[in-house]
Amino acid sequence: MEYFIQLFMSGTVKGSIYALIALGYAMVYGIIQLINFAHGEIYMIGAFTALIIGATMASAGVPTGLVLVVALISAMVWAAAYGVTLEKIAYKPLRNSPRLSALISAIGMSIFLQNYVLLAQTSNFVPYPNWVPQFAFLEDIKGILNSNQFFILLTTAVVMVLFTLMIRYTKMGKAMRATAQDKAMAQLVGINVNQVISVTFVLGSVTAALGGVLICSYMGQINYYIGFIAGIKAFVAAVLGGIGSIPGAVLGSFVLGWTESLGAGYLSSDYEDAFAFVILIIILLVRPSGLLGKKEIKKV
Amino acid sequence: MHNIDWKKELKQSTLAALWFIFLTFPLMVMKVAIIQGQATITWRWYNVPVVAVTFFILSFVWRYMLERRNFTQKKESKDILGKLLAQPKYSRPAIIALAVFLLAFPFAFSMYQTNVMISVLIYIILGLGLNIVVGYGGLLHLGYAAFYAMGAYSYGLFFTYMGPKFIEWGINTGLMFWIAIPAAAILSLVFGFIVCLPVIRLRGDYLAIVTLAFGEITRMFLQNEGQITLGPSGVSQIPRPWLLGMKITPVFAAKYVYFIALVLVIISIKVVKNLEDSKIGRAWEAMRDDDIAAQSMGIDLTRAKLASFAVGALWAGFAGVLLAAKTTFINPESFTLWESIIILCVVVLGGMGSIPGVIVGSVLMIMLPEYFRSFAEYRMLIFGLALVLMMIFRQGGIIPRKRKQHTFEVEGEGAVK
Amino acid sequence: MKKLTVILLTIVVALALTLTGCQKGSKTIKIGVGGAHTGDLASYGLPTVNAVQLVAEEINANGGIDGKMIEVVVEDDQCKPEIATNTASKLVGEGVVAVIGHICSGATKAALGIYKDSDILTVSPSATNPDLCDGTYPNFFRTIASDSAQAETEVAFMKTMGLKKVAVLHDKGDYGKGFAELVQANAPAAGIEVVLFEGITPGGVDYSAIINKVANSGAEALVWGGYHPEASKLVTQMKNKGMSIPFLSDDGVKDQTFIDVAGEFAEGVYATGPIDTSTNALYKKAAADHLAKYGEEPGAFFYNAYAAMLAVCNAIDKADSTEYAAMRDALTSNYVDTTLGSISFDNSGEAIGVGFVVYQVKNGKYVEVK
Amino acid sequence: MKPILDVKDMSMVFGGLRAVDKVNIHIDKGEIVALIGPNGAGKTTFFNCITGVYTPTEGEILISRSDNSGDQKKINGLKPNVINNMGLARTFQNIRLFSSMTVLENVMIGRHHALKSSILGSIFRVKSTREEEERLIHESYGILKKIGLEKFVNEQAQNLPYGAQRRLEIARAMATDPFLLLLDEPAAGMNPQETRELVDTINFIRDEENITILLIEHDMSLVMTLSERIYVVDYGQLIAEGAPEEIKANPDVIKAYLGE
Repeated sequence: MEYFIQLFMSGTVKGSIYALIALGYAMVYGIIQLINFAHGEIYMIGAFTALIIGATMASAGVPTGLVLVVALISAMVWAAAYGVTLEKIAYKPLRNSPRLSALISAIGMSIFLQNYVLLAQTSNFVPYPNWVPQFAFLEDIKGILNSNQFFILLTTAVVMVLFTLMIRYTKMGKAMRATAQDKAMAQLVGINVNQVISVTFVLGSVTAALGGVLICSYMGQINYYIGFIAGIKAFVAAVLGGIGSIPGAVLGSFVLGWTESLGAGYLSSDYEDAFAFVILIIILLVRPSGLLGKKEIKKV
Repeated sequence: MHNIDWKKELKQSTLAALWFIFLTFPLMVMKVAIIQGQATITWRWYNVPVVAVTFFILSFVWRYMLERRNFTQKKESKDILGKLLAQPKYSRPAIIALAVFLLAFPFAFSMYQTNVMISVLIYIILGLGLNIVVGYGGLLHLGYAAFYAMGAYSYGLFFTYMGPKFIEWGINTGLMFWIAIPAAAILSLVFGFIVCLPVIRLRGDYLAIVTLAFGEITRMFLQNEGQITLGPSGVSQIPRPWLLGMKITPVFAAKYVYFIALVLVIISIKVVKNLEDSKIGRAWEAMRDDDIAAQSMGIDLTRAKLASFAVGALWAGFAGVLLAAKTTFINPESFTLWESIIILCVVVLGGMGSIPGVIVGSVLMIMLPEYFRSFAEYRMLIFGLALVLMMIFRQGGIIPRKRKQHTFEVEGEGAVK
Repeated sequence: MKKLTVILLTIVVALALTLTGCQKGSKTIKIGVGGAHTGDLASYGLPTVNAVQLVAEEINANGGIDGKMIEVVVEDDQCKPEIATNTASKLVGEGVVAVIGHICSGATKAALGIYKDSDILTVSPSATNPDLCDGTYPNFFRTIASDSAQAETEVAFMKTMGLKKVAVLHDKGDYGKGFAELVQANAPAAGIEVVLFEGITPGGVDYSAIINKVANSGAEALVWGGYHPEASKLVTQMKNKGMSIPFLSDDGVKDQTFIDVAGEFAEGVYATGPIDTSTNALYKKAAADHLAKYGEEPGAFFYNAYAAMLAVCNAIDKADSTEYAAMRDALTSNYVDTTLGSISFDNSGEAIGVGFVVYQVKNGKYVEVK
Repeated sequence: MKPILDVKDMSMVFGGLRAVDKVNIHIDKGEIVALIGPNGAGKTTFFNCITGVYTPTEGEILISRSDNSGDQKKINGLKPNVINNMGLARTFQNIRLFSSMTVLENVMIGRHHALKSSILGSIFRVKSTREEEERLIHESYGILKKIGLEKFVNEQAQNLPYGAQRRLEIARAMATDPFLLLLDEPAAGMNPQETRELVDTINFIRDEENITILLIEHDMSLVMTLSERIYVVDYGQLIAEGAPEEIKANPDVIKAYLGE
């Protein structure tokens, strides 16, 4: 039983990690129906920025707590800036083009950003400082849940709640929902669609950066390539939940996390990713629009 | 395009330059290094003016290009070369020159050049195959490398398990290549059919992710089931194709495989062209244009999709066997998601649905990285950027699709063109 | 269009003439270097280039081999098998008599398909896969011990530690899984039970599930087959979970970068690595030359590559020929002083005089365990 | 005598919305029947149910190619292509031509079902396939000629004038050899001249080609001159049925059109 709880918790943590990245995918897809392949790179750039700013401050003797806060904020600021610039350059000129063109553009950006960081920084793995405070009350159960994992869970929960509130109650949230449903209509009723899209990219990038910093702190290392695999997994999670749906992305992430952890724990980690993909295929066969995705009605 | 407001343009470019200085500051100006386990930062202030000037200029170019794109989009592009080549007076010598060039290639150039050319030919076959799925069928396929692997492993494993028997029976193992070519094609076709069967009702991006999943599962199987597939260490010593029982040296093998690949490419082009002009080709075209209308006109979408998946997979089977024969070694690392993406890029970059496009796409994707090794570090950076720019400024690809259209001449008998 | 045709034909003819004209009668001895020189594995391949060039410069400065200068031809394979065949054919086309490389076992196998049939001597500084020396490639030699020697060293060491049950994880790659399987195969003979044997996916965001599984398996130690990035993730997560069983690994982890990245969590980690020859005079000279020329410490496999190049040049010198058979003969029948000590090669291609020992991280440095 | 199309108590529910509510309609061989009603009354949804784009939630749809009672077939939930092969063809309210194809090719797509050649035959382009293709082109040209579109034969479909595009949809539908043709607002966007030509075309199709016609239309003068019977729907329900004169005088219909 304790083993099950351990696996379940590790699945939950993994799910939270995926959720932080998957949110951005789901939001962007919801608004402009684009698989933002470069989203994983935004996550990586956010984490790198935090490392650089944090290392600068730490070597100047700034206290750790302050380093964490400033590093996190700068990660989010720059990730958001990259997200918005990415949209302006690579996606906006393609808004009325076939979907495949935008997807290839996204793949191109993903390759570009990876190599940009590789050239501007380094191809080696770089140690990542653990900025997360260590909680004393978790000391006894750290085999099940340690401070980093706890912090990731907490952050994901807070982000989820904030997002739900934002989408449901703020003016921007309503504008986002309207744009997701019908872009032309939203424009007609006076919604600034360009602005909504920018905000979507900002929010997606900010959560990705947050995820990047926390996950790198947890794993203790970073390199230019970390975004690719994490991005693919988060993308799978978003599709699993019903791409475009924010609660769906969260649910999909947890389903993915649990499947991988329990599959690795009870069966074999050789096929850890395969379990994730098999679950994906089964769910899509039963529900072709994902767990919480809306069934589309063909318009004739 | 007239009346450039210089003041406004200058302001915009300045703003762009400032924005990019801010954007690239942490990554371009600061550099993290680990010395004695301690992260330290080196400052590279000299990058600031570089970034500023670069983006100040690029901003101009960008806006000019975007405007030009919007301006010229409506007009038909002046395809002078295409028009010239359409006339038999010019097309015949061009075709003869090309044929001479292709036939003379392995004799005129070194083994290395020939091997690179074989890679190009393999990618042309892959591109033509994926083009059936993506270009004609309009189905986004992100797991094509799985079928490529299927082809390569059919030959590789056939050799692993049956090779000793062949030696025992005194039969040249090189003959296995000629058995593997049709066998792998059929296996890939069947595999494509089976994979496609359950997922056919998924649409768009859902289909993409499921094909991606199938591709990855296939690779994991190859990696993990070492007892069957020889695992990550791969299959080595795969025999070169048989030719009248001769002992084949690498130099000769390169020429030989080149010609096999060339023949396969020519057959592929011919077959794909025939398919395009046929009943099933028109059904694909209709399905891509408007699936509901196509279905209402009596086209069975399930069958059309199945056909495009299965026929597409078949070419991957051929390509796989060629790869195995060329490298004599295969392992799962050659069939990753990246491989699928590269093949997709060949198709989209060259021009979706366009056969000459796929050819040019393969040549560029394989030859440029191979010959531009001196730019090795910037190669992938430029490649990524090129994909983005191509999509924005030349959406149809390098050679956009130009389908042969059925027309009807009323004069006389009504000759079919 | 007519112009275009003419241009095309001219190019063909011109290329044909230049390419057939320049092959014969070269006065130099060409030695090829193949390996990963770009991409994410470049850090494993570039030191070999430096080593070969240093040796070549020194020999050329002393008048070459029997008056013939050495010319180094460098080609990149990015560690990818399909590119490695192109690389190999380019080197063969250039007329090299021997190749130092390649770096990765997979790429090496693909390239050997061409070298073997072209009778070109190949000496790898780093390809450790046991299959390479099983007799299928008589032209293949290496200056690094094979993974089987490494696994034997590891298992023997585990026996002296008194371990009874171990968990073995690997990265599903050629190198990592190969090593892990050899450990698994050797363990029973040493009275050690492998209670868990599984692969993990490199690049994952969380390994806590598999660590729980290791903890639950009752293993007294964790053996890792693979490279250092995953190793440092594993030790970090283990220690954060309060697990303190020993962590043993291979020479993919015996790298200063591992200690840099894993930091305090690296303390106590065991890893096998080539015998330390840093007191050897040639070793010191090579290190000093590298520092003088490139301004930094040499990277991975530098000394192995240096030794490989010395061995090849010595073989050419002894054989007085660049014929394959004579060179091979000279290589297997003579001892040569190298950065790795005095070495020779047996008939299967393994170097005699190289081997593995176990190191442990102590105070941020790998120290040999005596 | 059995009707060739018999719709019994058919309903289509989207979420909570009953777009079509227990509708009963029957059509006899050789009729021209119109289905009218205000915007959003559920007419196109009705078409979509019959042609298989949607699967109706309740009710039955029966068709029979001849008026023998023996070969009535239920077509609920069949795929559009199957229904099309059984002899029902349609046009679309918002023209759905294959815009990148020529006019001729659009009609060739309609003949898809009549082609026998296999994939292998196509790949190797055997003689029978080539002959079939040749025949196909001639047949398709023949259909265009009947509808009076032969002068556009080699044009790109999207470059045609609006009225011609609508007629091309009809030609394409006719190419599938239907016994019942469903026209969704065939006169929408046409000028009076084009509309007059359309009336002739529809009558020609019925009289010369023996194809029964069910049409949705807003142009009342067209409906009144063409159709023999009219069904009126409002809010998904059938509110009236009868000859044009009866419908004109029906108070429910007037109320539905003019509002309360």
